[in-house]
Amino acid sequence: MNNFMNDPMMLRSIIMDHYEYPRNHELKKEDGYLQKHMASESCIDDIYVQSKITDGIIEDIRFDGVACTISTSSTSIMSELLQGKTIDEAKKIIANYYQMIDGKDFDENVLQEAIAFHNVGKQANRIKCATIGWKAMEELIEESEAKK
Amino acid sequence: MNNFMNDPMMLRSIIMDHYEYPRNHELKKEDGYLQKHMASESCIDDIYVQSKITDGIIEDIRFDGVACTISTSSTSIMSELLQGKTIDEAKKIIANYYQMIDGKDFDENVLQEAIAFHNVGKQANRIKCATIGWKAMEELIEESEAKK
Amino acid sequence: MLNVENIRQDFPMLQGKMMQQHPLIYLDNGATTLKPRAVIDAVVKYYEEYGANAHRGDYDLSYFVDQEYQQTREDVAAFLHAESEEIVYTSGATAGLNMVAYGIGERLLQEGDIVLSSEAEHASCVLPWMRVATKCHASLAYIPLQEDGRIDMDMLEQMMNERVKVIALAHIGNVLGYIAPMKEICALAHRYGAIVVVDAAQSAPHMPIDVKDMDCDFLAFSAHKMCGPTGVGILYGKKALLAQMEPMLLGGDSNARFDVCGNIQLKDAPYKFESGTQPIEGIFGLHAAIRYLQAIGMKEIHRYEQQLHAYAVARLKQMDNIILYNENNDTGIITFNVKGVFAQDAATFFNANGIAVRSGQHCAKLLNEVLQTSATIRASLYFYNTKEEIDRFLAVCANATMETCLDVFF
Amino acid sequence: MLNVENIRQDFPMLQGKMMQQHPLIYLDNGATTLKPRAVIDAVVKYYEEYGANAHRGDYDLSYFVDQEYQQTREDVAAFLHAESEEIVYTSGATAGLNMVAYGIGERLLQEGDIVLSSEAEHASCVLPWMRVATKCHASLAYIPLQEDGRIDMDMLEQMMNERVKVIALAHIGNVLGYIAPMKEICALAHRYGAIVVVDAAQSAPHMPIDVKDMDCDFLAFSAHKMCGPTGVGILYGKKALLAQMEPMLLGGDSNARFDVCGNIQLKDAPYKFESGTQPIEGIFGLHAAIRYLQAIGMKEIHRYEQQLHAYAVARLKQMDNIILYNENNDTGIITFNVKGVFAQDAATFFNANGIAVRSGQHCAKLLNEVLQTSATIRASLYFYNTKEEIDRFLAVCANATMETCLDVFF
Ligand SMILES: Cc1ncc(COP(=O)(O)O)c(C=O)c1O
Ligand SMILES: Cc1ncc(COP(=O)(O)O)c(C=O)c1O
Repeated sequence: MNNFMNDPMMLRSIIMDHYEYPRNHELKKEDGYLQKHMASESCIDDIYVQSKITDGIIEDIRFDGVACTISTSSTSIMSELLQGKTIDEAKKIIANYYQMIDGKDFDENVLQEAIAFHNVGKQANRIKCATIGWKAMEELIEESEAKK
Repeated sequence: MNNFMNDPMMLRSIIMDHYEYPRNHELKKEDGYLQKHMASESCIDDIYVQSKITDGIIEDIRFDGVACTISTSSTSIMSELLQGKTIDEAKKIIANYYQMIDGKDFDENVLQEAIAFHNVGKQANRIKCATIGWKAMEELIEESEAKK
Repeated sequence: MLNVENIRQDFPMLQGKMMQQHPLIYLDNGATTLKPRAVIDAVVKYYEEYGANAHRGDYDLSYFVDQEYQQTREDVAAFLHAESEEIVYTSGATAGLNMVAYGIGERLLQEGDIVLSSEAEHASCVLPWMRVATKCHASLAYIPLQEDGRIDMDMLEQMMNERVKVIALAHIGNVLGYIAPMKEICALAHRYGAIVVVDAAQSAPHMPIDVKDMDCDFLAFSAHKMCGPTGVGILYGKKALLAQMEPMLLGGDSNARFDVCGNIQLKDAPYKFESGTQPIEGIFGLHAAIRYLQAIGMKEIHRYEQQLHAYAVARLKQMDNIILYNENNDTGIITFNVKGVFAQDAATFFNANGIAVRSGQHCAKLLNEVLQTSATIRASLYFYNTKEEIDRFLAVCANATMETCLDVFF
Repeated sequence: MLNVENIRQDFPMLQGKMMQQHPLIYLDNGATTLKPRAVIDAVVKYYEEYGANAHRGDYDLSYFVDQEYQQTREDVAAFLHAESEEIVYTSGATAGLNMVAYGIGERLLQEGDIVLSSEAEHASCVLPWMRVATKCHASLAYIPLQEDGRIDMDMLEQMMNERVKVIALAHIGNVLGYIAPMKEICALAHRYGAIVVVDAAQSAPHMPIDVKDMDCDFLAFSAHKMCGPTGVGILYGKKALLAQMEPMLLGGDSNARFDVCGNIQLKDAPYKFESGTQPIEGIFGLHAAIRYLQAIGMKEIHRYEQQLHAYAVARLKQMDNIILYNENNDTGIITFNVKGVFAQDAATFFNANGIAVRSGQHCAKLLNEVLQTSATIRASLYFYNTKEEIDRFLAVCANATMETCLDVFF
């Protein structure tokens, strides 16, 4: 396990940075974006995630909405991490992220900043926040595949 | 306690007699009868009780409906017992009947055949059957008093 | 094979409980069932170890409740061979059946349309449709019963046409205990575009249910008739129908958001039907009940009850003082009268002998027009009843007369 | 005076239960409450000693259940200063409030009529009226709130006119915890011929209620917020109104009889509203809960909670990192935020310290337009909370920052 995974200060600053300056935090009105609204299961988090996927490549990911620190930052990190990846690469990263969240073995290298959430399971009720954006993206990928 | 109260054969034959040959078992259509329908609380017993009360005298009591042995016979006995009585006499008899049913002291003499039910409380769930006609009559008396 | 002696150890009510100075013989399982230790423990566990409300919990206890809540839904789905989004928690069979009539009745029924039911139905199955049919100027028609009280399938076929939009029937009737051929009924209904609403209050506790195979559209039952708590039940509905259905209750938790303009955005099914705090310990208890029944095996339960029933019926038929109404039924429901004795009086005689049976019209009030009697006695079996209990019951039956029935009052 | 140490002995959840390696401090009483031994025992007693269904029982067990059933109704009536025929068993506050909107809304509302509510209401109080108002082409209007979030009584007076047919309001709001001046509101409403439907989910558990003195027309609450089981609640309604009201559920036990022509003869209130098997052990538990609360005294409970609340608020006001939304309220509800920290994140920090609080919009989603925040944290007290628990809660508040709130994730 890499050092910085055990450095709370470091992990905290990653999360705060993404919470205060969320990346890709503006929805697009252009054509070609699939969109997912994630709100129904939780009383607070209410986010929209968009993605433009062309020829198996994730060209763009966007999100917006009212959300807690954990869901905002985890979605922001996801949006950076998966951007430009192929669908297959993205699926692998998503699978690794879920493995990590579930406390199972995972490949740190593909997750990069997302390892900030490796201990989110300590607060089990927040797992849904750490995965809401990822779930949305997973569904968007499925949708894009179904379209073909 | 009078002997025949402890003679099951005797008591049983009173009840069977009133069940098989219920007295006053026909409703009247004439004017002057108050009527009460007792059905709402029980799934089975569904009886109508009528009474003609003039100048404080219970001139007639009638009943009809679908009912079990206990409610039929107790209502039949009541209809005989209270017929011709003044309201005050009737109230005293009714009060005595309830005392008996509740296992309290009562005056056997005023109850006559109605003492057949003195042990109905052994089958507590049947108390309502043994009192349904009496309750109806009590309400009819109240109604007649309210009218004045 | 079912080991009844072991099973009985699980039920506190079967540990020497007396009624009227006799060992209790509980034969009112159609009304409600006794609870095994595992169910009681699950309820108590909620009180003593969780305590919190479900949904949106921001702390561990509440999260655990949420997890159990969801796991139960999945296990109920598996029990019925359904998907978990098709499983709605209700307060019981009556609520579930009303929810369907309320939520989809007005959308399905137009003037002149028809709802089919039967005269053997429980009030909770037929009355909600009676109301919504009247409201929509549709009509409620009754599928005739055969002489023995079963649904007449030929008549049903003749009654089917495009105006029939709904068939609402019990899978097992609570008075006579016949199993309706639901798979056939569903296939027939679907050919005409009608939906089938199954009242499974008496079947889910007693036999395996496979909603996919049956292909019913809705199916409702109560936990308390299957060893679970009162105040909780399940409504199964096909996904596409649940999506169209309007919730009967609105309130906390069922809506994603609403605004001052009156726009209400409901959550997806099943959540949109679960407004307000749910019966949490009830759901814990239901979960334990389903696990308990599955460990025994629904097929085994069904088979055992049929055996016990056949044993009882063979002997009852030989008794001159007993009128038996449903000797050929397929389940553990025995409906009878003592000749010349009003049903309620006979029931009291059983009570005086420690036996719990029910008299009355069993809420299927219409049925009496078929049975030609204003009331019957029902003894309804469950897997924890024994042959010895049946023997005792039979002895009391044999002994029942007007005289013995009255003697209990002196 | 209330002996909290003794009281705590009655609650299994308060016997050393830990959360996240800290002793549990349960401050989510607005969501649901912990259960005392007496309530748990009452539920278990039903399972172990009665077991039967209520109503029409033809045997002793069922009769005992009936008796307890009726006695509970009488004791609930006494608790509210009502008559027992005015007490309807429900599955909870949400069901009770929906039953009223369903059962009497369509009879009361005509095109152009008005229902008044407020933006501080729980979804269960306002959504049922939103729906029925739309259906009847009536409108739902919101009584403005004062700056602190209380109902503006002057505005209410101005809004009253003959078109106002219903006022639906919480007696105590679940977000800000103000007590609405219900007696005044009822008097005002009645002057214009409107009825008042009181959501007492947060008041019945915490203060004495006298429906006769208040003169409300309907009042609903849940048992689980007052130490009782989930899945059961009470609807009080004035006799004359219950008589007019149509039941939301139809089914077994609520009807006296019905026939093939579609005529349904319902029983009188309260029975006509109690279709199907009721939450029996829930009713047993509710009975025990009401006895338990009455033994302590509702006045004492209310006074004690106010003291605890005043103690907490005085200290919270001095904390720079805390935004307090309702410092002047009258009950044990403390609504706040940690500056710069999203409510849900702060709630997790409390969880990590063993403290159960709730974040969110508390289902009063409209209110956020008044509070100007999308979410808040709510700590809600009950009589079993102690000053020491409040001290610990205050220490955690003082320590809450963005950094500490995030550190619980590593
Ligand atoms: C003010 C208020 N009304 C209604 C309710 C709904 O109560 P229940 O969820 O028990 O139906 C609640 C509880 O969440 C509440 O706080
Ligand atoms: C066939 C049938 N349907 C519906 C019901 C109603 O169930 P519950 O009373 O649990 O709502 C019953 C139980 O009495 C039943 O036997």
